[in-house]
Amino acid sequence: MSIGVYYFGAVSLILIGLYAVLVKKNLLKILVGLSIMETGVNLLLISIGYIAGRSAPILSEGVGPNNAVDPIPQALVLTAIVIGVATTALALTVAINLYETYKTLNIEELRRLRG
Amino acid sequence: MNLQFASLLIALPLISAFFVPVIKTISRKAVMPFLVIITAVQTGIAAWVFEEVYTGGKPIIIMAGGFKPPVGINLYIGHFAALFVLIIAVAGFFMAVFSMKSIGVEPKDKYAMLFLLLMLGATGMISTGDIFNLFVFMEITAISAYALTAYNKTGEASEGAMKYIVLGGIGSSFFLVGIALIYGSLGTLNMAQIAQLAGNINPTVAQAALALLVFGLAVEAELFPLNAWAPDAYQAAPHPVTAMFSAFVVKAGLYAMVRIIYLLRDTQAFTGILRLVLILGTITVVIGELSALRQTNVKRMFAYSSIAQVGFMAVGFSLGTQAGASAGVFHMVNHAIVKALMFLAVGYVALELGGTSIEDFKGLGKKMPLTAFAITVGAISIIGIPMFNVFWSKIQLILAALKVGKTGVIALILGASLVEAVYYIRLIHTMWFESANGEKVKENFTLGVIMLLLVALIIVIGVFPNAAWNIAQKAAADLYNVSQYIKNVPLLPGVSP
Amino acid sequence: MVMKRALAILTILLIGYWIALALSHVPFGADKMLVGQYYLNHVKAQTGAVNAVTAVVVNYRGFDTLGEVTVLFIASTGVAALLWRKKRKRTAKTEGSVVLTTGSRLLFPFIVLFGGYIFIHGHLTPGGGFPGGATIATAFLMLYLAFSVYEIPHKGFEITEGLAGMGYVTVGLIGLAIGSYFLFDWIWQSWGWGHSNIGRLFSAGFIPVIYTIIGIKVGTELSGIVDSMVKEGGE
Amino acid sequence: MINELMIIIFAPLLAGVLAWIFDVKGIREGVAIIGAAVPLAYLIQAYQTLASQPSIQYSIVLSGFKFEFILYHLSWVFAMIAGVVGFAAVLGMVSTAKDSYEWLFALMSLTGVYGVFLADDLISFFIFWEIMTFASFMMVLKYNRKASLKYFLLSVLGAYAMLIAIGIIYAKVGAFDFTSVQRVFYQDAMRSVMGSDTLFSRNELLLIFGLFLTAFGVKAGTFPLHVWAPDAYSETNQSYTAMFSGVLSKAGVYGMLVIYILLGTRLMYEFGNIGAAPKFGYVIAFLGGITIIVGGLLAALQEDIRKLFAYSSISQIGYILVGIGVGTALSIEAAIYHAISHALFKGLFFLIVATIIHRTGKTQFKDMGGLAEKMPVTFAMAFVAILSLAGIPPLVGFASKWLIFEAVIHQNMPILGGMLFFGSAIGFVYLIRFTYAVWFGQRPTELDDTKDAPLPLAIAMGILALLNVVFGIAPGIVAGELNKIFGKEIIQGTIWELNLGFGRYNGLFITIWLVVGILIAAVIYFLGAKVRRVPVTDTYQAGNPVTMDYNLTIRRNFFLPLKETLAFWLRMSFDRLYQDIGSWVEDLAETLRHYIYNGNVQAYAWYLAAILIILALWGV
Repeated sequence: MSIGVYYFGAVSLILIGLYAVLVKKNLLKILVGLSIMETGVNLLLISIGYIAGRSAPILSEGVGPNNAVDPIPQALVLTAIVIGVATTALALTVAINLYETYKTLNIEELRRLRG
Repeated sequence: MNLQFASLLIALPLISAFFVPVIKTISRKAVMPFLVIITAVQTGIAAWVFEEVYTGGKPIIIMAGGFKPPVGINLYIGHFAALFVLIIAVAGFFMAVFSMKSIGVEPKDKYAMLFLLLMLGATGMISTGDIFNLFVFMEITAISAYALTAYNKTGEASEGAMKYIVLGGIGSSFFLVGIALIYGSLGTLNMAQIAQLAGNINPTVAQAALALLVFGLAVEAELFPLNAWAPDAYQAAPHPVTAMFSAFVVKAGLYAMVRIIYLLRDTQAFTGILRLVLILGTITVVIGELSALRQTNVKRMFAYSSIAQVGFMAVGFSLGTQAGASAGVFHMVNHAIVKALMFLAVGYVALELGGTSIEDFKGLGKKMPLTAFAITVGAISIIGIPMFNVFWSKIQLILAALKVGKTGVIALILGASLVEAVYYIRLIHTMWFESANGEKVKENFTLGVIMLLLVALIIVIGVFPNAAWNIAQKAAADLYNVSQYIKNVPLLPGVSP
Repeated sequence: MVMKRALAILTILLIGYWIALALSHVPFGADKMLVGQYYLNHVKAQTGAVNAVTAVVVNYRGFDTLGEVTVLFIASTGVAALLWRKKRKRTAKTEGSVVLTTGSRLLFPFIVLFGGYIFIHGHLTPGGGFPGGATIATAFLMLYLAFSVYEIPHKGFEITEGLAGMGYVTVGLIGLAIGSYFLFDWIWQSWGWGHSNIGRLFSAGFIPVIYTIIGIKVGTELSGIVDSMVKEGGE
Repeated sequence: MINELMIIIFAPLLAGVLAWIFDVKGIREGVAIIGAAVPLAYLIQAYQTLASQPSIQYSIVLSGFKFEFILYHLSWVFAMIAGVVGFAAVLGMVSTAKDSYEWLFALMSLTGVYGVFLADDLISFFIFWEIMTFASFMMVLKYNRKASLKYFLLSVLGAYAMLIAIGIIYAKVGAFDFTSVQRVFYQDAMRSVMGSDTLFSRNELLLIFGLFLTAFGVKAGTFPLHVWAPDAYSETNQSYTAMFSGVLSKAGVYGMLVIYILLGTRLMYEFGNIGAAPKFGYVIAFLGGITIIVGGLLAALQEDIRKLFAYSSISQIGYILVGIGVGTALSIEAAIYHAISHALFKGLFFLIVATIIHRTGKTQFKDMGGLAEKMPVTFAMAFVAILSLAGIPPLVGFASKWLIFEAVIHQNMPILGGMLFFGSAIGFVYLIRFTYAVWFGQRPTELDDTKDAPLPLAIAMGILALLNVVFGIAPGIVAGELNKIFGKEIIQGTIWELNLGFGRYNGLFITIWLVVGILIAAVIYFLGAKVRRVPVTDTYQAGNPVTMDYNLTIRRNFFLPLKETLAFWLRMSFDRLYQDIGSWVEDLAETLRHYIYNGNVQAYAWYLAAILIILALWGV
């Protein structure tokens, strides 16, 4: 089994993010973890679109259809990034509201709803 | 009429949502009526689409930008999507009317926008024919759901939303990894083409991809234990939003999950994942029902009940036969009607009496007879009494399970119905036969009409299930029959390996 | 706690191994294109864009982009809705230094101009509506950092945001009316404008139009989010 | 033209809905009586039709299912039970029903019962079964949540058991109608005799049998599924209980007969016979026997008049089950005969109880006494009912019990015979208490101005009492109808006489002797020495001072010694077992819920990770 360094990096980022979500007690750190996961996923997507030896899919100045990389993952990543930004913004907002109400961001204490 | 006009289903809520800021500057009071009008128009369009699809018998393929799939993204409004788009529109319309009365927290214009976009997201999830577009619509649904859950700005609302965000975030990240794997193996994102080429995927990749996709969608579809956010979010969200969650948001997630599983049926992982979904569905039912058993907050009780019903649907789909899928779809429809009614009624009670704890329901039969009647009918229906709609879907589920020899499912339904009977009858008794002080509330006419409409629908389907069952069967065939699905999508001939 | 960490590490290692195992069958750097190759082959003729990514984003996968715009719109709306208080004002204690304030004033128009450049040239160069809009939002963020009392014109921004969104959908609907497909590139395909201009600014059909709309929208949205988050509520 | 079967089935429901809508006192009662009378009239009319043709059939296709109904001799007999007792109960409810709610559901349950008796396919059978259950449940729910819940849970258990059985049958047979199902099982039986492969394996057959037995056992109140009955029967309108116990429990009995009709041949061939009785029937018969004893003993120990009759009702159903279980033509006829007589006398009993409660508001023995003077009409009715239940000729109770005895003894089944005999004895035990504690002895002063039964109740009781007497004196009327079911003269004799070949019973003869005896007694009474009123004192004391904690009078803890003797057995209560299981499940659910949904989002994230690990392990 061999995976490239980009794959390795991407998967590592995902896992590091997951680790933060699973272990950290501070809500903000968990959100950071989520962001790291998203970044990892984006990196993975973009690396999947890479084709060795080819350049960016801007078809001018000597770049033809046969020596450009796959444009789709790049478009996908663009979308995924924006979605990640949106999620993060909203999550931070909710965190602000939570902090204003309970004066804490420790997830062990944010447990009013249960059972 | 040009069938491409069905794309208005997506365009209308979107343009209307963008129009809300303009409306707001003209008149703040006009925002909520505007919402009602738009949802009504949306219902009209959905009804037209439904009619076209069911009389024409052919799905409507909407090609964005005029590019044929797999080059362009296509929407696939087949029998299933047409049915559910209609359900979404109708439920959205009812809840918009309810929102006019029940939403007191500012800023209402933002609420209206998010409301429309939640509808849009679910509509898109159900109708899209592209797997990454599915992800986008899923995120639209999820993010507007996050925002709406936290909309009341209380501590509980924020907490519920936070749980939803964290779990939803993990789910969507892994879902995207799944998409990456699929794309990496096939070079296409179109669902029909993926189904066509599914056999070519390396088994290891197929297993991981399918597992990750199902994992991501199961969070939205509320399968245990990925549903831990659900009770909290249901409880904390504004009442109309809770009703929408239960009526169509969760169903959209479930639909997407089932669609993807069926699309990848040529892969070796197919039977394994079906078994997994069956197990998860079973546990979902068990845990959901048991958790509802001694719940003192009625809204939360209904939330758990809703989760358990979703488990039934998952079980139906995971039987892997067309009969099972039909039963699942039928149960989806029936449950959407019943739960829309019940959450509407509960929300209305909370609005009038100030809370959703069981204490508030004492003597409801005297205080708000119509609402109590509506809840009673809904409860009886969910328990599975004949002549009410859910009975038929439970029967069909039993028959489907029998056909594949899974007698355990029958025991599951039996046990679940027993537990449902316990907690719903407790509630019914509390409502009608326990006295409490309090004035009789003058019930809102419009909401009364809506509740009676839904009650009538429950009973009509209960007495004449045939029409609804036929529709459900067609919808299920659309979902189950993948080769027909591939045939229906006009794939561009040149683009294939 | 140690147990939990150990367990977490074990978990992520296992999951990581599983994903890596699957990825090893999706070789890195190999040509896996199917639809992608079609895009590369036909992008110039079909859309007039040189930047294939842009063409994919706006033309071929228009629904995605529409959804993407929507997601950002939801975020800005959601943030505004959740941080809505009766009275909200800025609570920054100190004004920025003279260097900062003057520099900001000077730089502001150039940053906005650069953002505009990015989204208008989306079909030619890397970039497009989203980066352009983000750049514009940075300009406003800078103003927030520099001045303790600065606020964006909310109403105007909100309406601009809405109108821009409507504009996008309207462009799509015009496509439906003219070319009978939603998001149909009527400027390029029906009217045939700019066919001789490929590689220059006035080409690529409605891509620049949409990217302008998106740029404006993203700029106002992100600025709005910044505004909502910077201000603190008081009763 | 609306079919008469549909009118029979739906007239009560229509009346109930009308009564519910026009919630005006007077009108709703009138509508309800009409609703109960119309089916009865049609049934009586149908008797003529059935004399010339074997059956009246009707089928309707609704929502893809073909619903079939049939009226033939067996269903006619059961429908008549429902008609007569239902009508009487409705009359009784005119006096006791409090609001339109009760009218709606009481009449709805009558519709359900008619539907069950007339159904000719499994789906309509099931649907009407559920309507009946649901309506009766609503009647109980109004009075007592706990009792209704217990009733409903067991009913749901039964309903789903039936549903699953129906499902299994449908999956293989492909049809729901009784004729096809019966044919398939008959062919199966033939195949198994030939030794070739059967459609239903032995285990499946056993499963179907067990499921049906559970379903019908619940409704009939068979041990150990009887636990709902005492509470449900006692915690509702007592006039309605006349129907509930008299008619609805017969649906369970009818269900047992349906087992015979559908599966009988196959079961018989598969599991064999003992003598002339099928082995599988033994299960039913012995459950019936245990039910007799358990119901009877518990009835004796009750302090509440409603509970006493509720347990008594369970005990009597046991007789019917024994008759059915023995499985010979004679015993089944005897069982149906007892179903008729049980409906008549137990309906009467519950109407009497309804009258007592209506007039006094009391339900406990300790609050009663000496009512015979104040309520002579009711007492006369009670007299008939007591004699009938106790099985004293010439009332109908004797005729049917005698037939069951004969049928059982004829098959040489001493154990069952003993159980039956024990049941009769224990019947005397609890009836003594009812007779004496309620009607005789000292009357509490607060009951001094008790009035007699209101007119509707009196009429209702009169009808049932009359039939008790008539069918007792002329048992041949009933026997003649029962013979038609089997199409041959199983019980011979005249209208006045039952002749089994190895025993005979002549109602008229005994009546004449009884009348003569009473006349002689009267002559002696009036000509005899001066009658002296004796104050009632307790005879238990025997000169010892009475302590309050062991104060046994006929109105208070009368059978305490019996209770102490049985203490060991009473501890083993199925009711309590079920309750323990229930609360255990609820506690488990509580713990589980708090443990799983613990509110910590990190824990939830771990759940996700766990699922990922499972997916990974499955993949790797």
